[in-house]
Amino acid sequence: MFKKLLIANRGEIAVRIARTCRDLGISTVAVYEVGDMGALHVRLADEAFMLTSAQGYRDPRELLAVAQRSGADVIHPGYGLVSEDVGFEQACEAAGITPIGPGSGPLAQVRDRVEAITRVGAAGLPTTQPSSRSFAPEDGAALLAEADQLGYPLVVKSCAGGRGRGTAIARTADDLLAVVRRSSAQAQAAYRDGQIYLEAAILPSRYIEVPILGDVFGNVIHMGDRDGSIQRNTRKVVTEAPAPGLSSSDREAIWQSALTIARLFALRGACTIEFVVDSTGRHFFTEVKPRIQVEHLVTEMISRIDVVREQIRIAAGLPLERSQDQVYLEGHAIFCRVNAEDPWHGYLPSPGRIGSFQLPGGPNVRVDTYAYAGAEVPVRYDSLLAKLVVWGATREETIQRTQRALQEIRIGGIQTNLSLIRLIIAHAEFVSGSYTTEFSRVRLLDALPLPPAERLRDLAAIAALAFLQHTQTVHPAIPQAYTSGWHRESRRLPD
Amino acid sequence: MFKKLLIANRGEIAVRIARTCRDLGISTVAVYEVGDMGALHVRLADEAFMLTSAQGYRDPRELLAVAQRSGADVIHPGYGLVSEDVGFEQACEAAGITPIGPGSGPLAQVRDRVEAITRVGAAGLPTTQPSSRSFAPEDGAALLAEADQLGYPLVVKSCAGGRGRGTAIARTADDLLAVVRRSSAQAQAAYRDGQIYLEAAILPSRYIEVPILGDVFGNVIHMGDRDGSIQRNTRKVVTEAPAPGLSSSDREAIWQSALTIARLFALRGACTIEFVVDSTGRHFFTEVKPRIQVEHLVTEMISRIDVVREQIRIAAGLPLERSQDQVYLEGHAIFCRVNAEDPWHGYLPSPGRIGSFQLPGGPNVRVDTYAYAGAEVPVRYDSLLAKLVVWGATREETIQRTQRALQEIRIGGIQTNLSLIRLIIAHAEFVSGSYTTEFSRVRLLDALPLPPAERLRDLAAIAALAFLQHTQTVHPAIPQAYTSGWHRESRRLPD
Amino acid sequence: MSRLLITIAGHEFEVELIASPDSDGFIGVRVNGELLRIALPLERTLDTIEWAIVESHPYVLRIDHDLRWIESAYGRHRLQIRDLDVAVVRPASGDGRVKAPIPGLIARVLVEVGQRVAAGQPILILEAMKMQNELVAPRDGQVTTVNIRPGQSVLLNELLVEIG
Amino acid sequence: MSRLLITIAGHEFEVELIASPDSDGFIGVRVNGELLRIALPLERTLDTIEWAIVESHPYVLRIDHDLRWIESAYGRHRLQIRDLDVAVVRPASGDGRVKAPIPGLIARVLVEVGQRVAAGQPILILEAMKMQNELVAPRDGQVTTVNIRPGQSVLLNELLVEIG
Repeated sequence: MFKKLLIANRGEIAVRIARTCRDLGISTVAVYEVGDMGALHVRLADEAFMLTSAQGYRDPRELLAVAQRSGADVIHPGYGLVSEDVGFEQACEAAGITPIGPGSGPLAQVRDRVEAITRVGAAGLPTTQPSSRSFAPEDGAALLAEADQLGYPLVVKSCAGGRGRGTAIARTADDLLAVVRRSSAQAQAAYRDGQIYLEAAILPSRYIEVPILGDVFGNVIHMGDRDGSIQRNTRKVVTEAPAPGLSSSDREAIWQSALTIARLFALRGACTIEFVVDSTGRHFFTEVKPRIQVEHLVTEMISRIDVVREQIRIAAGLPLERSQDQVYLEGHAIFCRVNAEDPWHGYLPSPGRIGSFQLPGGPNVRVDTYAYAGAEVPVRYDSLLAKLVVWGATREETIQRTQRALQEIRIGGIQTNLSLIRLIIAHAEFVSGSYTTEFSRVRLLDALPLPPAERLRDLAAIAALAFLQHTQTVHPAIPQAYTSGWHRESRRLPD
Repeated sequence: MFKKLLIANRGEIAVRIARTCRDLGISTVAVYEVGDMGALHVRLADEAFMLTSAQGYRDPRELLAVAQRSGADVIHPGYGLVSEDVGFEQACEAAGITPIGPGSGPLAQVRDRVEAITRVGAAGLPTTQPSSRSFAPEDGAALLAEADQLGYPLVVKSCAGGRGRGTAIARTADDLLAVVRRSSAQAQAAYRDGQIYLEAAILPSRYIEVPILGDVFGNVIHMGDRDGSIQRNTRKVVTEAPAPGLSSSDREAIWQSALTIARLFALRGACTIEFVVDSTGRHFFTEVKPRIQVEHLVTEMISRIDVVREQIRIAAGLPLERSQDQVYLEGHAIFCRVNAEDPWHGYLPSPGRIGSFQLPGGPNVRVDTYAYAGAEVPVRYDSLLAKLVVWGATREETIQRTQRALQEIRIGGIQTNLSLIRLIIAHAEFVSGSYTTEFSRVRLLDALPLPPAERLRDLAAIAALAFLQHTQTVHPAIPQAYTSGWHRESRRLPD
Repeated sequence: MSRLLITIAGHEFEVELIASPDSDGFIGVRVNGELLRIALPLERTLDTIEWAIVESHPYVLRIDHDLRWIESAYGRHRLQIRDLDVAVVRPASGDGRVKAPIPGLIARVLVEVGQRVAAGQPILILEAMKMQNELVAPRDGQVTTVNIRPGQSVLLNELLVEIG
Repeated sequence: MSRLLITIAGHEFEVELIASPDSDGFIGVRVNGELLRIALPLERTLDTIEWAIVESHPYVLRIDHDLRWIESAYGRHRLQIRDLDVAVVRPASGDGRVKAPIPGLIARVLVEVGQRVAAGQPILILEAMKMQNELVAPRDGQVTTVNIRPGQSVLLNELLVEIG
């Protein structure tokens, strides 16, 4: 087993990796850009080095240099940043430091998404239909020609991809170039790569993911499936496992396809094979995510497998601990991605200092976060603030508990998408499990249900009192008990 | 099923009950003394009523009146307060409101601890040896005479008991009356009842608890066992399940005794049958806790049973959902009771405003608490602040993860026993699983291990800098990135 | 005593403060003629008010620091507050000045000085937190000033564009 | 520049501040002659300092508001700080006055005026948070004042007993 692991990431996933390393007794090295100096992922590591080059977390050379300087024998890149950087993975391998990932060979193969679809199709498996190549946003004429061949609607996808940014639908030729320009710009902002490709859209459809684990001995297992159809602002905000509404034969078929694809690319570690499923239940391969994903939490809850632990064990050359029949999938889990953003104002990111921070508790509720009351949400990085996941014996129980947990979370000082998530989980299409990727078109914020008249009256009264208190007209006297904790002391005389 | 449940408690357990009610779709009524006005248990309820009588949470009449006024059809008393008040349970029953508990008949029988032991002994089961009756602290001569008959060492126990307060060991006749006086005073403070009784002590021994569920049809199941031997300041601070170091035959025997005793008293709902186990593995019944306990969390983790949910279902007259073979006990769990107290200063309670509040996360870690950053720990109530529980596939994995979780928790503004708990979990006797109730004599705070020389040097340097900063001699400049989140902006020009 | 007209989610309520706090910390108000007792924590700023109790109903709250909305278990509702005693309506927010809502980098500028714009029309793209964010015109009008150029980084509340 | 003598867990370190913060926020200090770079958050009070980084070692901290101890992953260690420049030892805490460390109810008073007591001897029982808490004599001496009687409730820091 490894002695020292360098965490080449920040925020929630860096914290998550540090936790599993401590559970395994592996010491950790954190890296930080100057703005992350006191961040939780730094505090939870055994050593920490500041990154000083201009590229910071994205600089493969400095990350490798820190690994060598600190004597780390393994690097976990998390997701995003350098996690899909083939050159980085190669450089690690060359330096004799194990990179946690699918291997630089498989990584290169699945990173080229058009090529990956072609190869899966050649192996006789159903795939979505991609454009013949990738494009820059300037390739207007060529794009339009290719789009005509594929037919509308089309999905415009970022080549650098991952984390949902840069994916958008063009429903007609009139939309296409504008959608491409916006996707490309989003991808440029997120990944520093503006190349895009096209895919014939299947509408309505569900976006189904099959997480797998593969070891160096060629053993591959899947950990069930997830539904990632619910997106807002091009990002998956709610994911559940198992995917609702798949027949058991369709489910079995998608699992088998995923295992075949994993073997085809000789994937190692934790990867996700992603499919589009049409309204008849047929599945079409679309891409491989060659790393841990934000949504893996939902898989951890139904399988009780610690995916980070498995990644580390596999990278250490150990065989999988479980055969496929030893993967026990139990109950249902719902995952919510809590972002520091304002859905009421065009999803504008909301950095700043967190004021109140109250998390849900009780049985079968888990929150992973780098945040706490008083923490700064920095402006430089992704808006992912916390990952909430809830488990239940049945889907119905899980929905009820998720609603409860969402009522309990309170994050102040910044804006979050919690109120949006509450609307999603309470929405009839979500509750029935009948949603598709077209759910992103439901305008949740426009038609809010009104509370009962008495409650609206109460809220009006509260607002009035808050206003008066704020404008100094009135000060609610705080009962003495509030401040001294020692009210009506005469009660306490010995009986 | 019930429509509306009154929570006749406060703090963590009231929050815990509210959570399960929301999961089940049962609406809740909270009660609060004026000092708890904004407390979390009030906020999480659907309705809330202030208690105005002098006895507050301990006033059966006002609690029942609120239940009737709000239309509640069931009352959950939690633990402590009115949870073992036979009169309250009878009054609820008379008023047609279901009290969650073992039933007023069984409650009366197990509340008289000396009588309960006698009855269990008469049924042919092994018991500890109690004094023939209970005593007031003034009964000096009678006490000494009875003690001589039982033989030293002796355990002095509160008749009102529960929650560990008022239990203490008298090792010689010289100690006895002082120990009795102190126990009685503690019991008086905690339960308003200073009566005590004696029990022949078995030393060294382990304190083993078997949590059971019983329904109105006479079905009884157990949920494994727990070890509650580790106490500080007369309270169980660390509990684990399953109990380490029980042979499988001894474990099976203790489970069977627990089931027999539960049937003997016709116990309903969630109760715990408690035993003293000697160094040869023989068990002796000592008492029944006729309610949910703080430590039930550890049982929930290894069984995935929501005990509060089962309590409610049983009270509603539903049969148990599981037979004994359907209770799957998996892995290991360790529970830590985090108190607002200062173990370095005689366990002095530490009320006040919580400053920083950072909880552990990641897989298999759960914290139940009423607290959050900015919350008040009131001076009027028990010092229980948070319940931490950690699960792992093996005991070793669980210990490692518990240590990790304990490093992650940070609670500022008040004193807590976290540093004491860290010392317990890291102690060789705990790690080996060989501890007994005599562990309470280990003076953990006296002989602290020193950190490596370099780390001590670093801490000295930090202390120096903190002192200088505090005395205004020096202000560490906060790099611009800290405040603006927008450092070295030239980096961000398009590549 | 103070009288306010509260418009919440399009519904109007006249709220009158009628009593100072009693010994339990409850304040009496009259809402559309109906008497209610309310408890509220004393907080320095509106957005730190976490809860309230109205009669026997507890509320978990988030209140906008500018009182434009209130959020509870029932969702988020728009607010408008008018002080009936001073007979002044609080000014509608938003003139023609577009300021940076977060620090960031100007990715693109979509308008020029002199150009006519409609309310809601995108006028520039601000890159921050790895996202491209469209800022839109707060009202119809003519662009009078453009203070920034692409590639420039801007601070919070920096004036970017003015619409006359 | 400042020089301090730090005694931590019985070990002495001479710490000298040698440089103001660099652009990354690290401060240079010399500890027993050895140069170290330290980063510390700027906090108003000592007990809100949550972390520090010394060279490449991060620390999660709790520091007593009176700097009597520092707690980290390595446990809790006693501190003593002496400013070598002003040559004044910080006074050892604790005179003969016994104040209420928390608000509570006096359950019993175990001493009388004029009585001789030894350091560590229980002098009264304070009931708070459902617990009986023994308060002990801070030093040897004679009881000069007893300000309280059983059954009386006391506020935080109220003077209870004086030992002369």
